[in-house]
Amino acid sequence: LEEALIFEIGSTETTGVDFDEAASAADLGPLARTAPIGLPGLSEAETVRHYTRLSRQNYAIDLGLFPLGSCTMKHNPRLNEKVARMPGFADAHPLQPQETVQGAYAVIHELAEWLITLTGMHSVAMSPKAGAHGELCGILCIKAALEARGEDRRVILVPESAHGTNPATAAFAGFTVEDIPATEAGRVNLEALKARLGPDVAGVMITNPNTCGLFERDMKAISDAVHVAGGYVYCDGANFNAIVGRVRPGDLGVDAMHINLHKTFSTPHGGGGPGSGPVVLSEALAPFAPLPFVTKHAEGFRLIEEESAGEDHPQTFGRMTAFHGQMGMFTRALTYILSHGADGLKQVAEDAVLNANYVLRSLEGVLDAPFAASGPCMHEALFSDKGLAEGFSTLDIAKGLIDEGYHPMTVYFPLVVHGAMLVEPTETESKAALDQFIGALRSIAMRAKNGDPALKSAPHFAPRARLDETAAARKPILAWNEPAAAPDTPAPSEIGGS
Amino acid sequence: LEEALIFEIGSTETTGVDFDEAASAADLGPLARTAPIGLPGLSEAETVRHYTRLSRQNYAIDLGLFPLGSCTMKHNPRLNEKVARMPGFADAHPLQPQETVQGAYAVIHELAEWLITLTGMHSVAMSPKAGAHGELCGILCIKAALEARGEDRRVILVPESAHGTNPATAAFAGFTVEDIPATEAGRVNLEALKARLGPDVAGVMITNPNTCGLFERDMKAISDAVHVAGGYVYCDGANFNAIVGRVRPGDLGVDAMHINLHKTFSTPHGGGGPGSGPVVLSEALAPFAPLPFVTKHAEGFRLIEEESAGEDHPQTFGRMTAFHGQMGMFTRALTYILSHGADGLKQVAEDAVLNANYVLRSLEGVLDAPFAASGPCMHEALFSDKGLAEGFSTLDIAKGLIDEGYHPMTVYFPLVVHGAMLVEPTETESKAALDQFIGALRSIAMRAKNGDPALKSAPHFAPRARLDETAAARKPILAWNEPAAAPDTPAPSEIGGS
Amino acid sequence: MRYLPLTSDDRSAMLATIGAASIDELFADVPVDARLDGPMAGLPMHASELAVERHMAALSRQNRAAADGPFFLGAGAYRHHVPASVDHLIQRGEFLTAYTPYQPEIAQGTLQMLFEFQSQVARLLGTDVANASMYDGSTACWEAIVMARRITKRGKALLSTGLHPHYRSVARTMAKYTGDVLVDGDPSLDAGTDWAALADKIDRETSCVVVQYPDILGRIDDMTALAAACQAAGALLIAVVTEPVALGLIKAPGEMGADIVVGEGQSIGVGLQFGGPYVGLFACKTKYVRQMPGRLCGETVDANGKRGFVLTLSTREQHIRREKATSNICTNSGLCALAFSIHMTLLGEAGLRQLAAINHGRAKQAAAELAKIPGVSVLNNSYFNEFTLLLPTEARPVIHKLAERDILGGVSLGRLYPANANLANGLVVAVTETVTAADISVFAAALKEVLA
Amino acid sequence: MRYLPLTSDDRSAMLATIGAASIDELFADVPVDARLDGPMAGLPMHASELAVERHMAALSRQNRAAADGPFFLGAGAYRHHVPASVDHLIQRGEFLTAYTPYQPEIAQGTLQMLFEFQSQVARLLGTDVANASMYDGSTACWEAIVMARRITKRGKALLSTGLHPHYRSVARTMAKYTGDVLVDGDPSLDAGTDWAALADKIDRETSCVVVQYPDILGRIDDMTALAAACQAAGALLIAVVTEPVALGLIKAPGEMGADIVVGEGQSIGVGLQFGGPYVGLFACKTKYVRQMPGRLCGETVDANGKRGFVLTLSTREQHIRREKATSNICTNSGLCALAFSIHMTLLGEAGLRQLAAINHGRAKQAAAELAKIPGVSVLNNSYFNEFTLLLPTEARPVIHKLAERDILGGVSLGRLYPANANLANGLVVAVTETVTAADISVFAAALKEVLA
Repeated sequence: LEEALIFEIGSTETTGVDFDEAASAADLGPLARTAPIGLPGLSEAETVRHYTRLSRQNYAIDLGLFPLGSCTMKHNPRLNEKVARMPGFADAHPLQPQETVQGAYAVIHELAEWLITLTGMHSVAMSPKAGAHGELCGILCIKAALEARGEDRRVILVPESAHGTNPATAAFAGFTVEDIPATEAGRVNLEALKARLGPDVAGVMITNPNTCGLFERDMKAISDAVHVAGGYVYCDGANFNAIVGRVRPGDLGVDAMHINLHKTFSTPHGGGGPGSGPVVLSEALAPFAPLPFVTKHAEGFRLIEEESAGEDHPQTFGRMTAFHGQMGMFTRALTYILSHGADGLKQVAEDAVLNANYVLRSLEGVLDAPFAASGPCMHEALFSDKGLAEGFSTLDIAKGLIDEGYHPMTVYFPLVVHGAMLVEPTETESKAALDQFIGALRSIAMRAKNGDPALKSAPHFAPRARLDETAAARKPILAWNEPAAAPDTPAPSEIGGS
Repeated sequence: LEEALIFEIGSTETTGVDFDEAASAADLGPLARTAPIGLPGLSEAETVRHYTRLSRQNYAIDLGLFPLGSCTMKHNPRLNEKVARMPGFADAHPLQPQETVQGAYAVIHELAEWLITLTGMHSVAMSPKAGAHGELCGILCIKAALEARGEDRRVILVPESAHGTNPATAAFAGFTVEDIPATEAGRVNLEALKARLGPDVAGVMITNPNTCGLFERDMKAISDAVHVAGGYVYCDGANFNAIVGRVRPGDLGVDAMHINLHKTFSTPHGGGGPGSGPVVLSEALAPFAPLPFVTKHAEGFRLIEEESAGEDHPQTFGRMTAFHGQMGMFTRALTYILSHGADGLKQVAEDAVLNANYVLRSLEGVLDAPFAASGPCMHEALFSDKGLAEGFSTLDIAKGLIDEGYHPMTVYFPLVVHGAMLVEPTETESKAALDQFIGALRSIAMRAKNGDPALKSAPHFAPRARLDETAAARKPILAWNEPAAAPDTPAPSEIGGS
Repeated sequence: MRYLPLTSDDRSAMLATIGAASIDELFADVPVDARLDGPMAGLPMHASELAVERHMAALSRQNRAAADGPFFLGAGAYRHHVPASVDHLIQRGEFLTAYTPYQPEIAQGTLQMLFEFQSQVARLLGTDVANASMYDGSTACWEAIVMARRITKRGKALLSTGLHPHYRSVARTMAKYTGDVLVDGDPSLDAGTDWAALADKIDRETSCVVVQYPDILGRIDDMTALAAACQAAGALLIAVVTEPVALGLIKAPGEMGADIVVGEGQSIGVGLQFGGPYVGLFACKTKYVRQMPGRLCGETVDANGKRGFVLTLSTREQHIRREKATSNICTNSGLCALAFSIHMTLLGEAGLRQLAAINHGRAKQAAAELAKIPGVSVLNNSYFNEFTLLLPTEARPVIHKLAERDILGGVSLGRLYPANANLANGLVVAVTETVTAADISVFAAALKEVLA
Repeated sequence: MRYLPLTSDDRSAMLATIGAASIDELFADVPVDARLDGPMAGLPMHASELAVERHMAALSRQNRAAADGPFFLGAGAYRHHVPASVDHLIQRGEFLTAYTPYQPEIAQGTLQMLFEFQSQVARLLGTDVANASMYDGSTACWEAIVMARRITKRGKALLSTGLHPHYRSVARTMAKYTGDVLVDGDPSLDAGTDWAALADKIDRETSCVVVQYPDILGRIDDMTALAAACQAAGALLIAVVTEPVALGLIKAPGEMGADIVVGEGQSIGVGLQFGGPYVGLFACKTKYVRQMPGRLCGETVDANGKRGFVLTLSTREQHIRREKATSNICTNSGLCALAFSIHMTLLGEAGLRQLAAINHGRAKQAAAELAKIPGVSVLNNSYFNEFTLLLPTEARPVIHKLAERDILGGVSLGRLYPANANLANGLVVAVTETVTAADISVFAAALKEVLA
């Protein structure tokens, strides 16, 4: 299971692409590229083989349950892929004349309407390219709203259990970040939050359902308190999949929330991206939403960009990306939404929550579940490393799961729990698949409790054993370089020289 | 690496397909199906996972060199797949009005023209569904031609080295099959053939290049002799890939030859099919070609089928299949042919032959190569089991190759060589890939010569160890059946009753 | 060239290893005057992917795709919606680019799939066993007739007039050469099948009776009595199913006593594809399995006792038996069988039943609407998703007039039976779940206009 | 519902295990008045794959796809032919449906690919190292400006007027909140770049100079002198490449001394996709690597000493550093990076050079033909595959008139700079290998007509 690098098997003379003509001579003078670039080529057959083989070293949702908590690895329908490749979507240019891309605008608008309705919000900014980009969008809206009000509030409150992106986003936009502690029950401490509110507080960033997999019961009270204090409520919507169709964040006083289309709405993760993070906005923040966006009129759809923004949308904080956002994800998400409909989306939330609670209750006897007593969880079940044998950790359980044929759950997150294991099965797993997973996790947990030494060196059946991440970071090798001639095959000149 | 059967994981109540409406009540009376059918269903997510996992238990050309002799496992370009799925091809009905499918007829006609030109023949029957079906087509043309001449010739001569389909085909069409021996050099014995010719001989079926990987030097002489004796020459064109663009079978006196589009022209094998076997015909046999076929006229293309055959093509022997043949393979093959062009196809033959000779010469020192002395081979290199240690066979070498990460070569075929190993690398393998394969095969050959006992139980690193084929044939289990209740979980009633 | 990895340097080095001065030396066995020098004259040279794709796309656009407008063609090939996941999965390189599973240790993916396919087909057709697929329905039908001869040692086959005329043509072609006697004919425009009359014709020479279900005119009937008549006479009943979706709603031929059931599996998973590749279904009673043509996959165990699958009973096949083989077939329609099996797995029994019910309901709706047109009537007294309309005029020109309006309105009996004037006014109309209510209205309105 | 495997029986059994009487009990933490009972009102219910596909196909057909006719748009997004094998490979479930490679033992496919991608990008851009990709070119550009501030501890960025106006907008948006000072402006209609003027503006407050290459008007220039001026002043030179194919023919920014090179990788492997998802390229000198935003993949060994790859230097990232992270980014554009890397591997250096040469040649041909039209001239004194035409009239209405003739004739400067009347007659025309000679003739003839 070793696959050489393209730099080791390819050659700069080989190509897997044909052209119908010879290149004509260029007249670019000194700008002409003369030095070798060093890009290896392969024939098509070799290319297909290289990447096919590489792909087989990956685990993926297509191969089995992928219970990464807070990452929502649900099934990615193949219809989504087919639709995204329709020529009117895949082969259209973002700057085509508006009359030639009405269908694309219709997709953006139709998806926007769904997102607004499902969240009970006033409007939506579609262009953010990922969840973290969406957070930035929401925070910039808040900043713009404060500026419009002429207020200089510099503090954003962030609960301990927040995603790491939340404080990073706030800091990036120039805010000071302050933590709010969690209660014993794994939720935001409402009293502590209220106590901190004041004229310097721009708002809060809160994740709901939170990263402990719990619904913030006091969400509405939090929102009300923040609003009374003159702040805004940003909700991290990464976990919207737990409540879609059952709860509207707009009813809970949220001012801005990003939606990860690749989580709730099944667009593929692709080994780390692309994501897509539209942000729904309250009426208070809507005037500040970024350009461009699509509006519907009797004669068709219209794109609002710099030219017309002056009259239509004068308070916009500006553009966040070059074009319209992740169109390819919009087509997929809309396809998914239309497939499920209002009834199906509700079922999605219910089954996701049901599956998570089933895992929680099936395993709480063998793994410590710190918040199990505080009631049902939402879409993910949280466990800790309490009770493992001396010297055994969450990491060992994770690596042991690999040998059972599973991708591990999220580990060491959220930080509020020691040695956290966060399991999110999603709604697309069957009961049979869950039972098998529960059995596997139970067996590994028992081995970790009984101190089975073999577990310490897991995985044994993966393409690689545990990798040395420390060495990688200490002296980073980030690009391939021609290896120096190996000592056992010295070049003749070297022999002569030494 | 075990994947349960759909019957073990699915349920007749589950479905992975939605419909927009409830089924209306049917009024089919006693014909209505009432009893359960027993077809398990899976959700889409489970379905994708089941088949994705299953697929990973296969070896394929996308994963590595696949040197099955006479099967021509070359790279299958992905452009072919894309083109075959264009809606005008994939979503058109074979009985659409002719004016609505001119593009489809154009594909059939354009491919037909290429095949005629490349083979130097008079015409081509496009509808045969596979190589063996093509053989039948050719033999039926011969039979029809003989009938038209009023002659009752009942013998078809088939050299020993022929594909097994050749005698099966002749017998199926009512001919008596007689073998012709091979020379020491692995070719047809011209004198023996000539001696057998006579007024009872309908023709010969000959494979060229033959199954020993050798070109039949005397092909023209054979054809001439058969023609003089009043017979016809059928050439098995499975190995046309060795000579495409370099030699035209029409120049060698061939009357009929099928072309395996999945061999020479890169359409995918798909785990055993579908194939496609157009048959090129000499002027003598062309009048008997089957319906339907496409002709070109000033106003467009026309389909000749039963209606107009009376005047246009009165001597046809009839229809071989319901519709036009393997349209999906025509689009792929034409795409491949246009991609290569006349220059590329010639290069295909040359590289295929070069690769095979490279394998032959690189391994003749370690494996017995019975015909190596008689000169270069064509597209495949033949070895025998001579010289292996006592108790070691060709099969052990094949299974050993699996552990080296390769699909074995063709084994025990052709029958003229003991313990034959027929290696066909094809033109789409790089020199580096060949060198690696040669190294692996050399190492296994040495182990078989030295009697390494571990080789006898290979493969050790495959999804399965050697399978018991005898047991499978003795008491065939050809369909899944509900297992009887296991003895340790008896149904309550059984307990009561016993 | 993009599919050829050898560089000029590689070629030179390899020739040196071989000990040949030039490529041409490797072709020394080819007589000099048959050896071509340069690229063949008069043919285009290699082309870029872009150029080839453009050329083929232009040809594709010269076809009217079924999805481009109202579409009512059937007669042996049916348009059903195929889920996107089917095409995704069959394109996995491990399925697409594998060969026949000759080395079962590294082909369990294909083999298990075939075992599942065989099991699904046997259940769907109501038989004991099925093979790993044939070229298509028409060749499967002909192979069944030959198989019946092998079993019964008789040479006369009675073909229902309701058998697809192209299937009949294929059988006739083959019979000419195998020596079978076929008794057949064109259908008459009756509301019901010819099966009762067929039962009367069975005699001691009869190897088999071949009926289609639903038949070419869309008619369906109970074959229990016919099966009994066959059995009494020692003949086999062969049932042909060209629309397997029907079997979600109506009884399977095997349930009613058919000995061999063959079919065209294209409806499930494969798509129209202008006629091919399709997937022939072939199933029979267990007792006939060793006379069956084609590949079979069977369950076994490996050296470690693990369940596994292999190709089996290959002693029937050409590569072992040569001229004594049950047929000359040496491929199946593996990839199409995979598509069939995946689609069937997605449907499951519940989905198949619902799909069938929707097809039937939609067809009833269309029949009712079309029968309202003055002069137009529905022939059938029963049907699944396809029925025969009788028009007041010849159907062939009507079809072309409808095509001008971008409606593909069915298959005329005039095209299927060009020599039979009695049938010229018949139009076979298929209505699947892909047909909308709007399509039906548009069709009815246009037909009314054309006939006015 | 087809994506939901739980049956009603499963749900009941699972609730029993959990000890809940109903699903609603699991939502007990949601305040009752925020809990919705039935499906949300006013929204459609679930739909079949067939119905959804039909709906989306209808919307797709309301767009004029680039392949439908002559097409000359660029300005930051370029239409190139993407080999079919690229799309095949990125759809392999193991790539498509994997997550961020947090568990490297079972993610070597993604990780090795990212390492190869980083290596390819670094070589192409002429730099030492590259990251594992960003959202797109515009956000990469802004991140580079922020990175320059981190490195130089200065807050003033000079933007070339040749920088894509949308990139400028993004930078302005972000600068409003980070507090950076941007010096920018609209381009003037000069034949050459504004780089010399830019060099004069560098001062001790300057964190970076940002230039685009080729720039928004298609102009190319040598940046060696500018790089030297930056270095002398302790500022960084950031080069932005929106058309990486150009680098097959012209010198890489890194070669000419750029400190950070960012770009839009969409041209290679990704396609137009109406603007996204695209793939941001981000590369720099080794010494700045710990100030780089985004993911990085590095080589290491496993416990058995085998080479392997991991995400590395994550101490720069948000999940470790929270508010002290180099950026808030926590995805890359993995699948697009894969497409880029596959396409680049297929091309190889030889193919890329040829592709670039063909683009340039085709553009020269188009420029020559278009410049023959009375009143039309080409602004640029040098260009790669895109140049600016000066029309005798406003370009925006011309574009619409051409669209009526089914020609997409470029991007008007009027659309890019609506507030700047000086630029209204400018038309940016891109010509790639997908443009045929016939396309050019048709375009030239139509433009002549429209201007007449």
